[in-house]
Amino acid sequence: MQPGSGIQLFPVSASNFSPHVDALMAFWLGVSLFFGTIICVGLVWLAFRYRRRAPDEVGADIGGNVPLEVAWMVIPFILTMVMFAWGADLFVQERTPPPQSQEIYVVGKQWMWKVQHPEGRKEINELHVPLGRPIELVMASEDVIHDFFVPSFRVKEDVVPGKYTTLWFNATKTGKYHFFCSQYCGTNHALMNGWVYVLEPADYAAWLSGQNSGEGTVSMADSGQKLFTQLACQTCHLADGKGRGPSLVGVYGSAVKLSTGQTVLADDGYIRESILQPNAKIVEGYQPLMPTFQGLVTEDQLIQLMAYVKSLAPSATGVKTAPGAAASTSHTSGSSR
Amino acid sequence: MSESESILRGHFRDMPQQRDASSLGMWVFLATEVMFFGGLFLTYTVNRAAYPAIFAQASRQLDVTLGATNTAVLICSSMTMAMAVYFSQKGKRTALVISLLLTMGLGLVFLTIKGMEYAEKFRHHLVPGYNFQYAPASAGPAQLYFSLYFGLTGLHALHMIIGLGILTAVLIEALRGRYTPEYSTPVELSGLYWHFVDIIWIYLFPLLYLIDLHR
Amino acid sequence: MSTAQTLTLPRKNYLNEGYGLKSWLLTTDHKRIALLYLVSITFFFFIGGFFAVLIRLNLLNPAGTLVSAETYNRLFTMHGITMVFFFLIPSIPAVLGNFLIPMMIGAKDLAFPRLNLLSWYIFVLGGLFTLYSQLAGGVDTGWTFYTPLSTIYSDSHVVAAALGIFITGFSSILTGLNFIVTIHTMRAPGMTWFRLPIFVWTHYATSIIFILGTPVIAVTLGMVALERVFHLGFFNPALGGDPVLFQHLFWFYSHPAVYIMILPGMGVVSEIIPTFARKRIFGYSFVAAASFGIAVIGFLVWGHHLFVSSQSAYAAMTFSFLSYLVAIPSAVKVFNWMGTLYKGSISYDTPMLYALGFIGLFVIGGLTGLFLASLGLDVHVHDTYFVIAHFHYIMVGGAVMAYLGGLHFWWPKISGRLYPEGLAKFAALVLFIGFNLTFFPQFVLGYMGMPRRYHSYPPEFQILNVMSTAGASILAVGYLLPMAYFIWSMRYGPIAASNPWPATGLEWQTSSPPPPENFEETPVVTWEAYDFNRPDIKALLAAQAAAASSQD
Amino acid sequence: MSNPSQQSDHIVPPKVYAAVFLTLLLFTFITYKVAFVDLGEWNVVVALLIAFFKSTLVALFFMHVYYSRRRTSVVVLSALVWLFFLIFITMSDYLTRHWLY
Repeated sequence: MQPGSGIQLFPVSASNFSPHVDALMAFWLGVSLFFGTIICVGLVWLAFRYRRRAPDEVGADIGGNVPLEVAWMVIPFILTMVMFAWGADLFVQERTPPPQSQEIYVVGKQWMWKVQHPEGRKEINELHVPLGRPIELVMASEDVIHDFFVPSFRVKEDVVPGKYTTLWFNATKTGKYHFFCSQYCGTNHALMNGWVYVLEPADYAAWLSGQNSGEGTVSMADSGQKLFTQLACQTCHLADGKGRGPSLVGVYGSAVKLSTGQTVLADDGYIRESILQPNAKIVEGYQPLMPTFQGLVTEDQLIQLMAYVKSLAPSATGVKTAPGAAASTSHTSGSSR
Repeated sequence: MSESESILRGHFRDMPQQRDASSLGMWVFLATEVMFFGGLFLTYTVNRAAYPAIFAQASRQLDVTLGATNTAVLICSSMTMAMAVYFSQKGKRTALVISLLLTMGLGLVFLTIKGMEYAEKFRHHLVPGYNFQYAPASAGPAQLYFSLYFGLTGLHALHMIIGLGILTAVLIEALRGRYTPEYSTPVELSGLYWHFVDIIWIYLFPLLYLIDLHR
Repeated sequence: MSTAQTLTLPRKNYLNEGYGLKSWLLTTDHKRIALLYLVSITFFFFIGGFFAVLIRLNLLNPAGTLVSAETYNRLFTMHGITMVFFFLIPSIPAVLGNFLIPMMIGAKDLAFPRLNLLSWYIFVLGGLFTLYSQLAGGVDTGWTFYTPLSTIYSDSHVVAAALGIFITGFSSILTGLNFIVTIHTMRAPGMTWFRLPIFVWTHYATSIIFILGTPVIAVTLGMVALERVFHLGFFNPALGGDPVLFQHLFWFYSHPAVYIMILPGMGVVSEIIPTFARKRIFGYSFVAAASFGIAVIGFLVWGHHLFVSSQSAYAAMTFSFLSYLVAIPSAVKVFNWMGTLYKGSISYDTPMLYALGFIGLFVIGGLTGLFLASLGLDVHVHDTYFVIAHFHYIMVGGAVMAYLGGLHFWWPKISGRLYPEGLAKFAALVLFIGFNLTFFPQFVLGYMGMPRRYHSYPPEFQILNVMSTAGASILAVGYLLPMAYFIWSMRYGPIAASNPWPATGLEWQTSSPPPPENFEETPVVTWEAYDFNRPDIKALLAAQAAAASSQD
Repeated sequence: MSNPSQQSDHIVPPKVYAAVFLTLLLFTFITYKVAFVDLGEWNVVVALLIAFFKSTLVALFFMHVYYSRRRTSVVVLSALVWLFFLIFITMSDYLTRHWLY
């Protein structure tokens, strides 16, 4: 997106999705041009060919033609089904991050974007990502609905308060690309944008470890552990499971049995709801004793706590998510709502 | 016939056409009403599915006996309303007036009991937006339950009050002897409305009062 | 029409039966109520248009320096609210539908004339609330009122605006109720269902949406207002509510509302084309049934507004599939209009120009809608200018063109006068060019990635925005012209014959303007719709031809 | 069906009203009692089925749908179908959010 380059018809193509979206666009543009032209030229031709030649002339007495009606129902139907299937297939890909995706956390608030990398580096209205690796953005909002939109990647997803939404892409071209908030979010909506920097993996690694504020060196899981202690979570959630609350070791990505007999998957949304609406789902064998932390922890702190809970997964190495478990959750890791 | 001619409005051809139009109009209006409540029913369904346990717990704050009593009261009033229609069709003016009075009386009983329930909620700090207090860890969803409780029953009560107003107008005309076997459409239409309000309550009672009482 | 000098206005008609203000404000005549609506929605159209002009001027410059961001957000919100709820939704149904449906079916009035007047007063009351919210400082939530922005974070006049729409909703409901009952019970002898003009069918389908959709938006905006005033939690995640539920409820009405705008437009076009092609409409029963197909399927597609709102992927796929289905009845209509032209006897009077323009623009709007229904593609263009362009092609290119076409077509009936034909054709052309220049560049802008509702934007989008603003200024002229010559014609226009085009509908069987009770005596229908081989039509054609040649 | 004017004027014998009335009261009692029996997820289903049965009785007999022309039933059914659209389709979003591909 170089400014001032005149009228372009297609934006820069810089992710794994861009060629697919452009191909779909080109296909349907072709179909539309074909039919649009037939209809418009046909209209003009008919209007000219059958122009009135005498003031008292009347048109032919034709009521209709059923085979013709069937034809112009069936042919558009088939074409639209092609379009439907193609679009749905692409959509499923867009909503299914590969298991080995690298997670980056994004928090939207009026009117800025805050980004946290698991290794600890934070940035505002900028997003640095490595080239050629699937990146999954886990996004939360502190206030209203925002939307993270990178035109050059052809990806977009709303950032909805009260839940996590995700978006993934694999950047294919180094450079600097605009991202926008594309869900109207109040006064300075138009200013809530920034730049994605796609770096070579080596450059990205250097950037990650680069000299930032002192905070930058603490990983999110470590920050989360500190919070866990500060908020006195560990007094109930003992690691051996003998506390008043269930043990959190290995809980992330597992199936949790509830007091109602239902089983739910402990995904991002579940962890989030358990902190903010603790009585909504009670783990089997435990009492609804936990107080709510609604209003006591910020979105930033919540995702740090989450990173810590994730790091407690037995198979986890360091702060990385247990592969498969996290990524196989449905696109929206919301609660059951 | 002179009576029904004065009742026939100028743009209709005859009485059957006018009656047909009025009746269809009322039914179409009731279809609209179903969707009006529908938005609230959807909100209820979504939230109850999200917080089944908290909804059940919060519903314990309602008095099931009062709710059941009110259900019976409304069914009785529907019965008397049905009889009012019957008597108006038969041209029995006194019986019609008595049936209407009974219907309105039962409606007032319903609203009185509803008012008692509301007063209790005010005393127990269960009114969202006014004095809501609840166990903090369940407060949000419980407040949703009570918002829906007041929203649904309040909208229902509003319909009852409007219904009482309509019945008052019908009653006045009935006392004047305006309804005959040839012309009883207003009684029939207000009956349709009254029964519709009853139907709404038939759903509200189990949805709001009878959530998992066995727990 | 050249026989004008021999014509005089009917001695007694609905316009001269009374002159005082009271005779208008207390009227129960559907024709007069239609004119009350005409005046009120024209007022709102110019308010909404004024906002649009300011929006376009602000976007001339990437920095958006004409107005502040606060003002800009209020401008596009009020543009949307005014145009959608106070112009487009009532436009064709409340003006043309109100005026024509009783006449088309051979009735003296709608089934409930007083209810009809009441619905106009409700409309005005709702309009006053909205005007108040605008004058008091405006609303900045977008016309979509998305929560929790509207319920918690916006500090503008949300409650007044929501109440205005809530109230106006009842006006729509009463209009729809009146139409349905009227069409069922008030048809003249011999006017069977399949002799009804397509205009009546489309209004029946529209009324279904009025009846079954409008209450949902009313209760939804009621909840928004209550939540805002009493801090309830329906849509507030901090209290356990769900902001996405609002979107479901909102679009359950607001997507079908698009069909409220376009279906009556299709009805207008289905009257104009047979008239100026002098030929029965091609595939009558298919065109009629397609109206119902659009109304019903149109209720099942709302979730395509939620493709990137964290909706379930399964629901998204279902909604995408159903959105494609709604394309089929729309295509049926377009192809049948073309079939009607085939072997017709086509003249290019102004209404016909609007109808042909409608088809072209509707095809573009419809086809681009299919881009948006495609999930993978929608993810990229959702909430960009592509969407803006698409729905303006439907709502302005479609609904407004049809509305203007309909006004031109029935103006001789409504006013008893003719407008200047040459000027009218010129205005139609100006509108067509201005419209395309305004909105076509926005498709490109959208695919390039310019999000909607942006007060300022990166400089690479400027050229297309300037083109769009240039087009808008042409468009504005195009709207002022008909306004001017319609008003002029009411006093100075040549007097119209009762059936000037001529057309086959019952409304043309009575004088122009019609008498207060529409028909001297109740008509009896013995013919099918759009039958130009009727003896009376043939005779009229011959007489007109003779008059024209004698003048030469 | 032939003469709508007679249909809308149908006089229902009070015996029918009484029978419907008693059935309604009986089912109110049943739904109240059943609520105390643990049927798990089925409690709400039973409660709604009883409510549907009761409301159908009211509509058919108190509101004369049973004796009216078919058009009335069509209006009633379309209201129910649209309510179904609203609730069922929206819930199909909520209930499938956790499904995996």
